[in-house]
Amino acid sequence: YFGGWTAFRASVWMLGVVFELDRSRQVQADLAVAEERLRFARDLHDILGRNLSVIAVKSELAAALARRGRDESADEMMAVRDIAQESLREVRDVVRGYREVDLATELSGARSVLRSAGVATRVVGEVSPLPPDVQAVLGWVAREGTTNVLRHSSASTCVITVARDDGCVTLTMVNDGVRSASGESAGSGLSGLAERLGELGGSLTAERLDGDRFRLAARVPS
Amino acid sequence: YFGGWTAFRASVWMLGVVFELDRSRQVQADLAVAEERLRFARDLHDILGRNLSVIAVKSELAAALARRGRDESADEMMAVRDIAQESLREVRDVVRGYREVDLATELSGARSVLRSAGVATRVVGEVSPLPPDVQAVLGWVAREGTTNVLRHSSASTCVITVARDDGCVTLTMVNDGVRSASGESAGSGLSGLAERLGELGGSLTAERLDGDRFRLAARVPS
Amino acid sequence: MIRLLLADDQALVRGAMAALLSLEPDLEVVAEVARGDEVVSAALVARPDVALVDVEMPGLDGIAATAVLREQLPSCRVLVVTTFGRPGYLRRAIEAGACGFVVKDSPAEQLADAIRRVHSGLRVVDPALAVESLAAGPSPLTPR
Ligand SMILES: Nc1ncnc2c1ncn2[C@@H]1O[C@H](COP(=O)(O)OP(=O)(O)OP(=O)(O)O)[C@@H](O)[C@H]1O
Ligand SMILES: Nc1ncnc2c1ncn2[C@@H]1O[C@H](COP(=O)(O)OP(=O)(O)OP(=O)(O)O)[C@@H](O)[C@H]1O
Ligand SMILES: [Mg+2]
Ligand SMILES: [Mg+2]
Ligand SMILES: [Mg+2]
Repeated sequence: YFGGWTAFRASVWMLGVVFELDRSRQVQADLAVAEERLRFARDLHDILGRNLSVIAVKSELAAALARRGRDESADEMMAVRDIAQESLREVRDVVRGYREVDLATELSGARSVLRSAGVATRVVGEVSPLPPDVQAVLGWVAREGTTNVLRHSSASTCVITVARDDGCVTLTMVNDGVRSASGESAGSGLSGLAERLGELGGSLTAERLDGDRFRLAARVPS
Repeated sequence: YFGGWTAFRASVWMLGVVFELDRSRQVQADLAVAEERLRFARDLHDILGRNLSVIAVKSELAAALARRGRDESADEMMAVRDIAQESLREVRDVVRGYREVDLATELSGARSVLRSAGVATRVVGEVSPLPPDVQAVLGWVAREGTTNVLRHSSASTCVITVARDDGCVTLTMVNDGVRSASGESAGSGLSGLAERLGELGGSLTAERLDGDRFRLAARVPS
Repeated sequence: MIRLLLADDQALVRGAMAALLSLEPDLEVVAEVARGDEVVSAALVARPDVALVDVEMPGLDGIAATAVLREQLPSCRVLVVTTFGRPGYLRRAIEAGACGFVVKDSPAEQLADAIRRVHSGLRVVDPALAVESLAAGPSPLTPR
């Protein structure tokens, strides 16, 4: 059995492990997001592939018609131009999407991370098109909220709600399994979020509810 | 200090943690792969964006030339076709790059394709764990070799052998049913393979054997 | 004259391909369909010599349609065309009785040549496509 020294060493080691586990959850969240984006990229490749096939076949046809002096060749070429422009728009949209936080992607990433950690998770409400800055800040709320659920609770359920009412969007996360106050000093995750929300005229509340539950709610004008 | 029971529980818990840590390393590796692919996808989109712009401009020009009855319109459209085909090739390369080449999978894919084409096919020897670059290059040999059997022979049998000897791995494919020289100029499949193998210090031989047989053999240090 | 059936749900590709192939003196497009489950009935009416069949189509995928077509009208040879090869496509196409497997964006000359070769009983396999489609098993990217 463990002697005192061994126990001490073991618990120091465990501390390190717990620290690594936290990091690993963050990595898991990042992976979920990256995979979501790859799915996106693959869909884009499918669409582009199809459009490029049309362009290849139609431009060959246009050339063949032109060589035969047929008038339809100009129409075929203009059709090719339209398809190229349409495809270009799609590429631009997606590339922009890489640089921006997309709330729907973040939410589905959050859900899949929590589920893979054994937390039954539902995402309720719909993300109607929101301005990029609002999506970005709520995306950060979803990430930090998810990390907190993993770090500070033994949650078995989590409900994430997105709702709109009189000029505001709210994102709420409620989980159970709150651990009794650990006494460790709180970090800066939530205060950072409150600051970001404040910049957009929004606000954050975080509170303990009855029945070992925790609620995080972000509100931002939109 | 820890009593026996506590120590036991602690070590069971640690086992779980160590298990999770392993998983977390896997997740980290997966994340690195996913991020690499995303970088790829982004590069691709830049290239495609440029190509699509050129296509849009050139097809508009071609249409204008065609309306004025100018012959160059056909050339412009053929240039558009070439750009579209080139872009599609790049999309295909990237999509293919998403898939890591695993030699065992490639070999079983080769066997099933050849069998469904009526070629009695055996894979002999075993693929002990090989470094990724060796697996990748031998995977290419298997694919090109299989494609060649389908395209250039009326094979009824094919034997694929993987063997290790003094610091080298060899992959050999022997098929029967070689057609009499078709006179069509040979392509670049085998020379491409030889080049890839050369980069790893390996080599390729391809030769006609007695009895309408063909042998392809790749050798690479490992 | 080689009589052709074109099956592709992308109307723009199908239309352009039909127009292009019709410019060849020895090729004639006798039927066009946009769904996999319409291939066989159209073929039984039009009696093509060669069918160009797209893989991804609504109703029935092109490879499954090929299998039925080969059974119902064995005189008709099948050339499978696609934009992307996916793991397993080549094996399934060959198993279904297809004689050829090429990309849709092949230059018209090459496509016409592939049709003639398939018509004369030769097998045509696009090497780049084969490389994409050879691997066994599902794509590593999440399937739909
Ligand atoms: N989902 C939650 N369930 C239970 N407790 C929570 C939850 N979210 C936050 N808390 C509590 O609120 C405190 C403050 O959270 P905050 O995100 O600001 O800091 P932190 O997570 O401790 O550290 P940091 O985010 O800086 O890494 C946490 O320490 C925790 O006690
Ligand atoms: N398995 C085989 N059976 C019979 N002949 C073969 C076989 N493999 C290759 N050959 C012959 O060797 C030649 C060179 O093959 P290679 O793969 O380099 O070019 P290719 O297949 O003709 O064109 P590409 O691979 O560029 O599409 C072929 O054209 C064929 O004549
Ligand atoms: Mg936090
Ligand atoms: Mg070859
Ligand atoms: Mg289709």
